[in-house]
Amino acid sequence: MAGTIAIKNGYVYDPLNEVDGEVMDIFIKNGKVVTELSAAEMKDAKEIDAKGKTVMPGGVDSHSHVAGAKVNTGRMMRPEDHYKYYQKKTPIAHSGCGYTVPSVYLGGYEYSKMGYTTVFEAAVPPMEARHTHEEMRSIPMLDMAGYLVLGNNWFLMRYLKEGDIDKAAAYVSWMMKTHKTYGIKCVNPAGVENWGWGENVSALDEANIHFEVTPEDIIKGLAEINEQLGIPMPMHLHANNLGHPGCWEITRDSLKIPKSIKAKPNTDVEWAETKMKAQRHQSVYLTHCQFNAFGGTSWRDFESGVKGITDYVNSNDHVVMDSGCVPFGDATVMTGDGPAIHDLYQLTGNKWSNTDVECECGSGVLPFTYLKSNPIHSVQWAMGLETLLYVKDAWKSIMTTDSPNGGPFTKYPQIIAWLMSNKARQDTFEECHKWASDRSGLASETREMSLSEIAIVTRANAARTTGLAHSKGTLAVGADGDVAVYDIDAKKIDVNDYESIIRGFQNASYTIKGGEVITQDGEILAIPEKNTFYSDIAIKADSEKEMLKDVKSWFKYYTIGFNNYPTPDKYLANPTPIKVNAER
Amino acid sequence: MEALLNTGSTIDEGRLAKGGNKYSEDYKTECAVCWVCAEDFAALGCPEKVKVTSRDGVHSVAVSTKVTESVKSGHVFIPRSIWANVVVEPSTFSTGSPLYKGSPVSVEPTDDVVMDAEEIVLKLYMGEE
Amino acid sequence: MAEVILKPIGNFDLTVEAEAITPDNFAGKTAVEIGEILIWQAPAQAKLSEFFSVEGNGGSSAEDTTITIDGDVPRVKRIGQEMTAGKIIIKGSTGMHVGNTMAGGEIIVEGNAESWPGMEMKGGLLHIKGDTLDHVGCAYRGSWHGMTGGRIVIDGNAKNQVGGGISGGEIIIGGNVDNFCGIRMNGGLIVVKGNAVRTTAAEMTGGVMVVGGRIEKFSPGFEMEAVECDLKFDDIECAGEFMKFTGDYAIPQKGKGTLYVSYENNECL
Amino acid sequence: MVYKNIICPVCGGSCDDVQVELKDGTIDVQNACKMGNAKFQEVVSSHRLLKPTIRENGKVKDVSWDEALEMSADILANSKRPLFFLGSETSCEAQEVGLHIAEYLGGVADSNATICHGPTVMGIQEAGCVGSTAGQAKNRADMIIYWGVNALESMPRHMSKYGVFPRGYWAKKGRFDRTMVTVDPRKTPTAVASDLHLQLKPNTDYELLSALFTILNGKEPHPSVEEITGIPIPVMKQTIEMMKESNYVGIFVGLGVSSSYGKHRNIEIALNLVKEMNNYTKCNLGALRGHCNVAGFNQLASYLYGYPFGIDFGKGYPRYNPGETTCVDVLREKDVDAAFVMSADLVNHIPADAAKYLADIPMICLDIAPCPSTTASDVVLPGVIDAMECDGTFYRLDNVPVHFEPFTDSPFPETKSNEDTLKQLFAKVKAKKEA
Repeated sequence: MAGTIAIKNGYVYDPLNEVDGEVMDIFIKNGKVVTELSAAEMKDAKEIDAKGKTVMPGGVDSHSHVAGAKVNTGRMMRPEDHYKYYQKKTPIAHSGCGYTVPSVYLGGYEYSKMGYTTVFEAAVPPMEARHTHEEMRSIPMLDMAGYLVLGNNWFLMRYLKEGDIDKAAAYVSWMMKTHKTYGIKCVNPAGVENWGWGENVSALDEANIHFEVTPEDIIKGLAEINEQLGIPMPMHLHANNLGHPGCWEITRDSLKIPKSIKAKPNTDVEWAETKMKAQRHQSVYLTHCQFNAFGGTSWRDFESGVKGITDYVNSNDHVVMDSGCVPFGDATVMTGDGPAIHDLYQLTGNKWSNTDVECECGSGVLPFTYLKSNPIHSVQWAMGLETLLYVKDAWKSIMTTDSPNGGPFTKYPQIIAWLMSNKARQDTFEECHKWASDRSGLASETREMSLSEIAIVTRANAARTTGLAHSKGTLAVGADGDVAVYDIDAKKIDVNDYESIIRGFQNASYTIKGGEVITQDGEILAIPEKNTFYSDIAIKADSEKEMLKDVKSWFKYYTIGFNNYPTPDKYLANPTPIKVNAER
Repeated sequence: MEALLNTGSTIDEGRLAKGGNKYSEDYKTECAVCWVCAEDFAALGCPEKVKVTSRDGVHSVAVSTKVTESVKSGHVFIPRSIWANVVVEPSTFSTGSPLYKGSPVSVEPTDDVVMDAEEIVLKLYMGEE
Repeated sequence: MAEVILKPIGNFDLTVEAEAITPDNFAGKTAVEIGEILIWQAPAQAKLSEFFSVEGNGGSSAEDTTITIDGDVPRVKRIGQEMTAGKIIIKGSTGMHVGNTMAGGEIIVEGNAESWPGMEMKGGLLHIKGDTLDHVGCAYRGSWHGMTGGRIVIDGNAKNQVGGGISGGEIIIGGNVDNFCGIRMNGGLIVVKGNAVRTTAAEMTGGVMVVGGRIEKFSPGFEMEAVECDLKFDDIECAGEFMKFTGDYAIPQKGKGTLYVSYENNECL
Repeated sequence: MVYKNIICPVCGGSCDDVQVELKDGTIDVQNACKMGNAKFQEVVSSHRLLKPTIRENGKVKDVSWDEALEMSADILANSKRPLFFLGSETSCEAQEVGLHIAEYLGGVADSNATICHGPTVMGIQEAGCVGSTAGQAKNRADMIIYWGVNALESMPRHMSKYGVFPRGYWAKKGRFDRTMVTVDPRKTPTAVASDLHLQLKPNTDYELLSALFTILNGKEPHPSVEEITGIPIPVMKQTIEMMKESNYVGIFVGLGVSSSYGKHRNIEIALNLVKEMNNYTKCNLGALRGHCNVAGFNQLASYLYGYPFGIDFGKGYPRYNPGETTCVDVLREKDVDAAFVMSADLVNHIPADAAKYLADIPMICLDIAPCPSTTASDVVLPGVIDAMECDGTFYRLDNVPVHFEPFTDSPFPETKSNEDTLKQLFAKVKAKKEA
């Protein structure tokens, strides 16, 4: 029977269901987790012996750059990233290449080999949404969704300036449907529009040129709209001043803005039977905290500013964040924050690509190598780990590298090892620049994450934060049958032998998607069907009509016609609307 | 005369090519033409037709002449087409792209017939007589 | 030293990729075993013995192994790729990528070589007695880091992009070069004894380049510093008077490279 | 019946405001340029290729679709190293299937980019590209530079839709709010329409850009550059000053930069200059892409396989090295033994040595009208016209994808689109290989 499987006797880590390493059997029928399989069903089912192995829900990456215009710019401009790192075709799998910016097939396979089954593309420029979807459609093995970049959108800025939050909300709901995207992404609010003139903004109360809205206006506006509409996830924030020494303060202050806004996700979905409440309660999701947590005032007195942010996160409950870890080595820096990448160009003189997107947003791409011998990079490495280790409640944090900004997602096993093993961290301190210990607090941090906490920061919380925990990030009855089985003996694990942790998480013994084994020990066994999620927000027809009148009249500033602007369904692999009931 | 050959679109070349009329007389009239400046035209003896030959001397093509103010002495222009490409330098300098702009050629008066596009394929490329 | 003699006998209608022909790979193997090694022709792999007769066994190590290719192999690519020791003698012309990323040992090509000889070479000696085409000792596409060590000697001419991104080692061209010799050079030494067409040392940020002949079109971003006589770089001597330029100033990093140009042949500069 | 908002499948401008009216045997087209109008007429033209043909003993004869596809599959399955030239006058969807076949057979896949803006992409690989979507220049630019491109004749609506004339959000008065400069060795209509024409000597773009960069860096370029380029240094200085004093400089490059002596290095230094110019003012660069979906192949091939063109699947994984794995070079070096050419008149566009070899080897051509490539082919498969007879995707000049919808159907019951034709071909190739 397709999608029916029994995974027996593994140590199961399912934090949303409060299962912490107990030896259990997991049963999946027709792609969904069930309590048991009948004897007849068992006869047809595939059976996996997970004895002595670790079983977790399939990994969920809530912030990764894997598809779309700027990712492809990275691919196109970096043949030197690809020629030594490739995979040959097999009878079922396509070939591919690329280390920090893998081609789509290779990217899907590599995530899958690590036990990941769901990935969110972190930035979809509306006008380029067709492109992003085209790529996501081609990425095998993964369920996917994308965040729509809205923090510098002309229409929104004009509505916010006018104080018309209802029309702004109507616009957002229309845009989500029009471009089949999932959540609101806010990148360097107000600053990227200024970059259209080669400028930026540097303070929360600094209005940008012409549109005269401030970062604060935009953060507040988008967070309100997010909850007014009932979008599954919190507003996804890439704060201002990213990558500038001292930026941690503006980041913390940005987090204060939506403090009083109550989370009101309002989706029409069937929830898996988790013991914990699987719905999010935060009103802001700060992304790649490390890059927004620089301390000091210049590169000379640069230091970690992570603690200033994590202290705030520890004492407030409306914030969740991902880390943006830096595992050293080659990376490709890419973001919707065009001016931030220009700053990096000025620092490095590297190849640099930039694409400003008319009326909407922008982006920048730059190859980058993090060196252990470099003082700044070494501190950034420490900071990435601080962002996870300093947050007391793992349910407030998610592990990412902001792939490929801090490094490619293929380095996740290495990061897990650093989180689980103080020895791994101390050994790295030995190898890297002493600023890592002098300018951060990591050297004296002794916390070692448990496998359960790893399961939270690599799947359970990513799923809950994104509002997808009704089916992802858990093995509760009713959840999707996405499972990772790692060759890690939870009872015998010695965190000082961190190489074995890396090996264990690098190639899952089995990656199971919808109840089907798709990879085994790093080999691709099957290419499953995949879904693409988007928020289908129902609002009052009248509000939409009024808003569209404005949009149509302002559309002359685009170079594409209104009728050719939307993203048709055909660009999505199994388009899967998540119904959102803004009207209720 | 030694010259640098520039090739490129003209609006009618584009109109005829995109309209699928590469085997029309109009296309030949538009594209089988070598543009030269008045000074070079005079130096060549005001020929109606010229034979343009590739740097290696292997390939040549007869085309009509047109006097123009748009190019300077020593430079000639042929609209992007099969006539031009017969004599474009095939080396790509390890870039994949031949020298469509600034290809060294020689230009001399000729009485040869100007072939149409199909004849070039059949006679020059497929070796039919 | 053991010598393995390969004589081309196969059908080379499509080019062959023979990165397997290295002393490292042949060492410790008998002639028969060497004949079993697979090489590529288009998407198919075939035994070396289908393309070459093999005579002689490999030595005990790469150092002890000399490979002689007895004939012209202009359609065989990648000979000596990644070799670390030993010697390859090609008694004719060879295809692209000879000595690609080689780290040690010696390759002698008695005829010509096609493009990309010694791409991103790390060490050893690559000596081409005839001419070659583009990208001698150059970085791969998109990379700014070319040859880092070793020496490439071309007795004849080279074409474009010689030593692109070179940061160490030496390239000595006995004849002439065309475009972009020393493009993005950031270290190491390039000596061109003959003439250069244009864009010489363009985007240079470090290292030293010497042009003994005439430069047809000089790179605009260089400033003259001094005139020096009889240059010497270890065992490499360049006799005569040279104008010393620094540059290239047409690059964000600002040039800290040195370009010596023969005074006698470039008086107009 | 009148159809609006039709996307034009001719140049990289991807104008999406074309209006067509299809009557009995005629088509009336509004808003398209001369080239666009000509292409729309293909839907009703008398010379349209409507039957598959094969060449047998030098004679061309009509065959059924099935026979033509069988013979095509035979050629490809028996080839040791086929070349797939996946032309830009069709959809990404069709190109994608072509890439999959090339991967499956271990062939070489290339597209028009290689003989068009391939060097531009290679320049981007050396420098990165600071650019924007087309609307940025429309709304903001007060200085426009056309470098090595005759926009008026190669992309006739560029100046009116994107570059010079449109009234933008800030550039409210269109042409009057902008300074227009053209750099071209020819005095083209575009140059004539400009405020300043730098008529440099052919093959000296690199030297001119290098001198401009040197000036931007506060240094004096070597005086020989005046003789080399034919442009006086004071004019170069004036140009740099004009750029620095502008609020937004939009530079558009064409084949004059990327196809002249210097190739990708010309583009590289242009891009380097643009990057550095952004320390003074806003400055972006974009390429004018000649064919409707030439940018699409670059995007598609990059995301599917990591490289923008010239992909060699010989070793079972993608490899890329222009000059080695690119169409003109593998033909010139006789390093392929069969060819599949789709939606591009390759024989017309490549130098004689390469064209001759292409005519020598077994060749399949998919196209809509008779042209040198169909003449030289062993099998001709009639093409379906994208954006008129089927839906699909083009990427326009600024890499923004557009989805096009047809206003009529494929004239062939045997196929709905070129994508469909290629899928049928792939199935036959697989059946032969796996038999």
